[in-house]
Amino acid sequence: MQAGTKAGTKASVGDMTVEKAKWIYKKMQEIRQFENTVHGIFEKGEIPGFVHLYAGEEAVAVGVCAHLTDSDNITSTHRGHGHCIAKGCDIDGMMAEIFGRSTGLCKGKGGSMHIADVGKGMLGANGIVGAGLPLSIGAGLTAKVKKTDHVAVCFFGDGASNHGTFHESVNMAAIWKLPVIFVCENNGFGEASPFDYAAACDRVSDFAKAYKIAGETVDARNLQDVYEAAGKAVQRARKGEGPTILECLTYRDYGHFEGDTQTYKDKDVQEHALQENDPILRFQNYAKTNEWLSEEQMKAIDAEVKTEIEHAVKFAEESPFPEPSQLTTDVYVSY
Amino acid sequence: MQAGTKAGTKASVGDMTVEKAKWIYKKMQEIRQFENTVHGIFEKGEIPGFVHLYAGEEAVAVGVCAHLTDSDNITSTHRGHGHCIAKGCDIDGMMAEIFGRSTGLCKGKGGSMHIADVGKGMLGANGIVGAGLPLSIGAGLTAKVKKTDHVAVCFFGDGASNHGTFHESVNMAAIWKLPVIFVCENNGFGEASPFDYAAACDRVSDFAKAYKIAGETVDARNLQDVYEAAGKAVQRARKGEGPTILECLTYRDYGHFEGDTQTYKDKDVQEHALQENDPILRFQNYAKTNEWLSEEQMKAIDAEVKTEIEHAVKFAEESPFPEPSQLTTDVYVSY
Amino acid sequence: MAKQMTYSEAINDAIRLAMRKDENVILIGEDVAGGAEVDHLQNEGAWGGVFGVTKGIVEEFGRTRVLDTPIAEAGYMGAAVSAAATGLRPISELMFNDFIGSCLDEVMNQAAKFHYMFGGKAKVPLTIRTIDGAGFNAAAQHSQSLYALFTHIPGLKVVVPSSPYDIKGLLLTAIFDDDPVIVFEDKTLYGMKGEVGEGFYTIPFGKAEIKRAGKDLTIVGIGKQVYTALRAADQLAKKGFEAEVIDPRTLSPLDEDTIINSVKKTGRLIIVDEAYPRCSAATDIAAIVGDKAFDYLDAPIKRVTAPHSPVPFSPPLEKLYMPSPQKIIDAFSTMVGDNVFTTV
Amino acid sequence: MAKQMTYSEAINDAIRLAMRKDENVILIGEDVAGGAEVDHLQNEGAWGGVFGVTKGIVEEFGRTRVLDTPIAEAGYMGAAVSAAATGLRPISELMFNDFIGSCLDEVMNQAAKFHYMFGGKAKVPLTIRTIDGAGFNAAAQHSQSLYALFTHIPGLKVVVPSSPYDIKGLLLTAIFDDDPVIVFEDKTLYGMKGEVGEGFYTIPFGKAEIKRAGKDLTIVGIGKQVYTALRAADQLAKKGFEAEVIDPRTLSPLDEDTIINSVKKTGRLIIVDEAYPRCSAATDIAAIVGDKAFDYLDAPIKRVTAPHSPVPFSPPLEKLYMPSPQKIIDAFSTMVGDNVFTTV
Ligand SMILES: Cc1ncc(C[n+]2csc(CCOP(=O)(O)OP(=O)(O)O)c2C)c(N)n1
Ligand SMILES: Cc1ncc(C[n+]2csc(CCOP(=O)(O)OP(=O)(O)O)c2C)c(N)n1
Ligand SMILES: [Mg+2]
Ligand SMILES: [Mg+2]
Repeated sequence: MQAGTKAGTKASVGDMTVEKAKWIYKKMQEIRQFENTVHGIFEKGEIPGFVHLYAGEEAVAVGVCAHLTDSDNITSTHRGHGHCIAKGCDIDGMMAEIFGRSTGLCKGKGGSMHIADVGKGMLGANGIVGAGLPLSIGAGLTAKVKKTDHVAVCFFGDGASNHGTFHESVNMAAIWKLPVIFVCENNGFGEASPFDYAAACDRVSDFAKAYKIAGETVDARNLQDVYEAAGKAVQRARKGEGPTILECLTYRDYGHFEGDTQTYKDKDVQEHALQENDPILRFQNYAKTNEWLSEEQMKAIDAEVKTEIEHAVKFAEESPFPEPSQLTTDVYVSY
Repeated sequence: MQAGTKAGTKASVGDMTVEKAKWIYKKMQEIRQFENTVHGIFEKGEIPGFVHLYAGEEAVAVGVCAHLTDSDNITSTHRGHGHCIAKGCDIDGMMAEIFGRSTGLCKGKGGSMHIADVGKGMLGANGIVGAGLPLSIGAGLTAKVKKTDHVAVCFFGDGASNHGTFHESVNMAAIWKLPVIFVCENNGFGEASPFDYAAACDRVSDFAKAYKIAGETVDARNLQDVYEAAGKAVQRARKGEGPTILECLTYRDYGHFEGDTQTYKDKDVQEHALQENDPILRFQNYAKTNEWLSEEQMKAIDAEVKTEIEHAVKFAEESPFPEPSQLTTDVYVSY
Repeated sequence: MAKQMTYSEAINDAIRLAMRKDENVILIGEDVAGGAEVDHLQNEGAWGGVFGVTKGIVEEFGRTRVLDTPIAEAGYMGAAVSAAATGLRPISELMFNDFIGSCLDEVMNQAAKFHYMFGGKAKVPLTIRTIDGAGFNAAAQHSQSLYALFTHIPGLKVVVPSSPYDIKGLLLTAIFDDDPVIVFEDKTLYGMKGEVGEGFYTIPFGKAEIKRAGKDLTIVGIGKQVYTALRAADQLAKKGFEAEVIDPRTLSPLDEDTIINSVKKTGRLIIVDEAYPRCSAATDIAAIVGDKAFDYLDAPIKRVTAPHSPVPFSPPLEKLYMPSPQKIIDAFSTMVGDNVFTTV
Repeated sequence: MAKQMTYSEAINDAIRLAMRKDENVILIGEDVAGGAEVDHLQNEGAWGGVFGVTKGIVEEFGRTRVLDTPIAEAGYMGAAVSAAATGLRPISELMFNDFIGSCLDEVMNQAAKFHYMFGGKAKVPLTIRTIDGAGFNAAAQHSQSLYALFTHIPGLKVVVPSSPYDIKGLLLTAIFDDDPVIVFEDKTLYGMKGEVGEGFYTIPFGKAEIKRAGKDLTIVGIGKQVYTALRAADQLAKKGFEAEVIDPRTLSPLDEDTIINSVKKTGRLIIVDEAYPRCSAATDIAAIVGDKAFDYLDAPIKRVTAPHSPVPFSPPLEKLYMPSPQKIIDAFSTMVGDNVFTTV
């Protein structure tokens, strides 16, 4: 760790440069504000369809994607906004997509559950639990066949870890030594079912041993822990040393989907999660205590993000809905 | 172990009574002779369809089913003849089924890959790899809901252990503490693909730890080892102590299916498997050395079985094919 | 005695009645109760499914008979199949019919085929409840209406109830039927109110209902599309054309007779089906009627369906995607000669 | 230049040509090579699939491009989907089409929908090769012909080649097509010999082939059933009726024009399809033609299909299960009046 002379001037903490730390902080803020904003608009009834928010889990997507480039691919879930933002998707395009507008990243055809940006290596949010797991294998396979050093990251939930595709995918990645990182976002619940009930294992990473691959569980309320573990996993993958199961213990601040009454949640745990366990708050405190990012720097970022998100909402609201002619285009490349 | 005065008079060896030993020996012989006979007839072109033979793996089905009653259920695989015989299915009915005759256990509608006898707790051979795993959960669930002490045994291959249903099923059995024994018949190959290639794990039973259930691997060339381990697993299941993964290391004497050239097999291993590692030979030697079943007793059983199998072939050959009217019966109970 | 109930309440009622009547009936699926092993919950206030349809059932029957499963459709559906074959009568919920991709084998190769493959010796009295339908902006993976896939498969029975009254009676028939049955609950109907008989009653499979009598045109509406058909019929009536509207209620078995008899009278048939158009229930009915009522047809049989496209998310696109009274009227116009209907 | 080849050899040839032409083409599936990591095998003498169709391909292209997978259909099919989306052109073998139960999601909700859901921004140039067809006594779980399920699903292309010449050209089209395509290889055709063009050629999708010209009846035969249709046509010719026999070659897209133009000429249509009868390709074609060629039809469109039943194992039952020339002739008899054909 390098010493700095005053707050916000350290060149790096651990492996993390100040540049990276700023990027990370901004991405986390983008996700948080994006989700809070969508939450508010959804409540007013202005957003159609099913919406699953990522607030509270920011450190996972951001801590992992901090190690990736546009050439690396990620697969995502129904709770995909955070992954999109962390992977660099355009926020205006995302918001417009959620609003169902023609300027959306998918021209309004996909919606919240299907935001994708293949050019950015974001292979799509996915409405099917467990579907992203095999998809990550394909991206890893392409890297292997084409002999690039690109990696594939599979974000999936604790609930998804009980799906058969988890086993099939991890096994294939292991026998083929694919550059895939299986990032389990263990937020304790699949819908209204607790992980402790639905999964026999103590930790999803416990399976790593049987597959003879690397596995680790981190407290994903600490961005740094995710960042560090993901860094090692990505490095292993790039060097051809095979896959990793990286389990991130996290918490979803909102309900399973917008409209969920969340009766199954423990009030105390929720309170702690929203207060001292909040990953953004913790990162702020850490950055301050370590004289790494200053309060002012972070406030400036907050404000910048606020403007961005407001812009996105305005962009979405002012964008037109798709033309009727769009109904049956894009079914096939050619037919 | 009780001492006996002359060969074939010991009351028991270990937990196994002489009665049981005779039953076991006979069942193993029935399977072996049944399969050898089917092999011969298939070569002559008299049996239609796909046929997968169980010869060499007898100790698994028999060692496990020795602990079961008709009220216990088993699920099976494409390689199901051995499970059927061990579970007490009628041999005439089986052979007739394989011949496609109306007197077959399924009236000729199922064939080798679909022999079933629900009354005997045999829930069907199954042409779909991995399908038996969830089916075993249902049988276990019925036992739990109805509060009986019946158990369900799932026979599945090493190849099937890579299918998603393995994970989904073991997990469910574990969280619900179901009376299910997952018997993996690890014969080293799924079709022409070696287990060592297709599965990342060293042993299928290695997964037990992550699921926090009992798991064990036995050398299934020794009937006694299977018998003992299965006995404990069945007992645990009956007492409500949950599932077990019991991996049985075995060998298939014939090809994957009849017609397979088996170029992928190691000649040395094959030779050992057919000679000193043969489970029937080993059982014979053990029974003799321990003065438990005499050579004559076993020869008498061999002869008895020979007659049975000959009878079955005759029965099958002389049985009529199904009537045309049978084509569309049994699609529904009522429609 | 009848009572006003929503479609959702009618389902809840049917399940409770069945579970009271026969202790072998169990309910299994993802969050059909919700909150398993959550200390403070004690079953009260548990979800009861993603739309709350099975709310309260776990309180009455407990968690041995109301089983929350892991997200493992192949696993629990396969379990339901053999639970049925070994003595229970499971009601297995496939949350959205779109998720059949995770458990088609258990439905198509196991449940549907056991009885036949095993020479009639096994029975699979399994009821699968599942949610279908577009109109909720749930996008391409949560809006499909996949009943055609199941109607294709021999061994399955396929039920598409359109009203609170029907869903209760048909669901009870399904639960006590000895064959595997899949019941499609259109998500946009859950809130619909209607008269529902009190207590236990069943509606036989393979009996269509004539929702409206008419002599000029027969319209078959599948699932909620029967209402689109009825709205079109109202508009047609204003122009002096009387449409007979038929709700088939079950697609397998299909009540061919009621449809054919109607067509013999009207000479014209439109099938309204929001599912994909190819190899669909619409083409199925068209082919059957086109064959068996050929001599009675005055015009080609028309199908008003979704386009050959996934379901779009964006609300205006989804609206365009769906059948509408206007599309039915347009189809009728081409059947009777374009001029008749230019103004509607 | 043409050459005699079996259907199986034509497939092998097509795959090799594609893999030589474009290094992004890979072959993936269970035992498509066989014997992975078996020391003594060195790729020679490896299986090349359960019927040996892809034999020798691993020797030419090595195990990086010819990938044996674990028995994990969802896993490797999903992998193939995203490998396609990220720059490869995978040929993924689903050993038997019956196994779609283990990976329908990857095909229906992922491969078929990516392009649409993502607003045209993703492409999935994936070819799925799979085996269908009854006639081999392979029983209920290995004999289905499930192309209707895929034809139902928008976003997929569905190919049903009936000859060595066609399978080679259609498979090459599939491999270099930018959409997901599923190609059905009838297991009973693998040994069939026929003329096959040498070198690289493609056959466009959506172009049916008229196998035999005629003016009295149109028979559409799907997959190998085109031969049943041709045999029936021969027998009909003896009675003075000239049947036009059409092989659609692809079901999605479907060459409606060729079929409709034929029916406009003949006034009669029989569709021969060994698949299940409900919501099938047969009903699909019947509905489309019944609509668009209504005024030209002299008789109802008949479908000669399997009964609504799983495929039976027992050889005589399976024979009865299948379409036959006699069943086609019987259907024709009812179309033209019973007396015409009592003696055939
Ligand atoms: C195959 C499938 N089954 C069920 C669902 C319904 N569903 C959507 S999200 C969800 C819970 C997922 O839990 P988890 O994987 O832990 O992700 P989280 O929502 O907690 O982020 C379920 C069951 C689905 N979309 N797909
Ligand atoms: C879902 C599915 N995938 C593939 C197959 C084809 N297949 C039949 S048996 C077999 C190998 C099974 O290997 P294993 O489970 O080890 O059983 P074994 O044959 O060795 O007894 C395969 C791949 C199938 N029947 N079902
Ligand atoms: Mg979760
Ligand atoms: Mg094996």
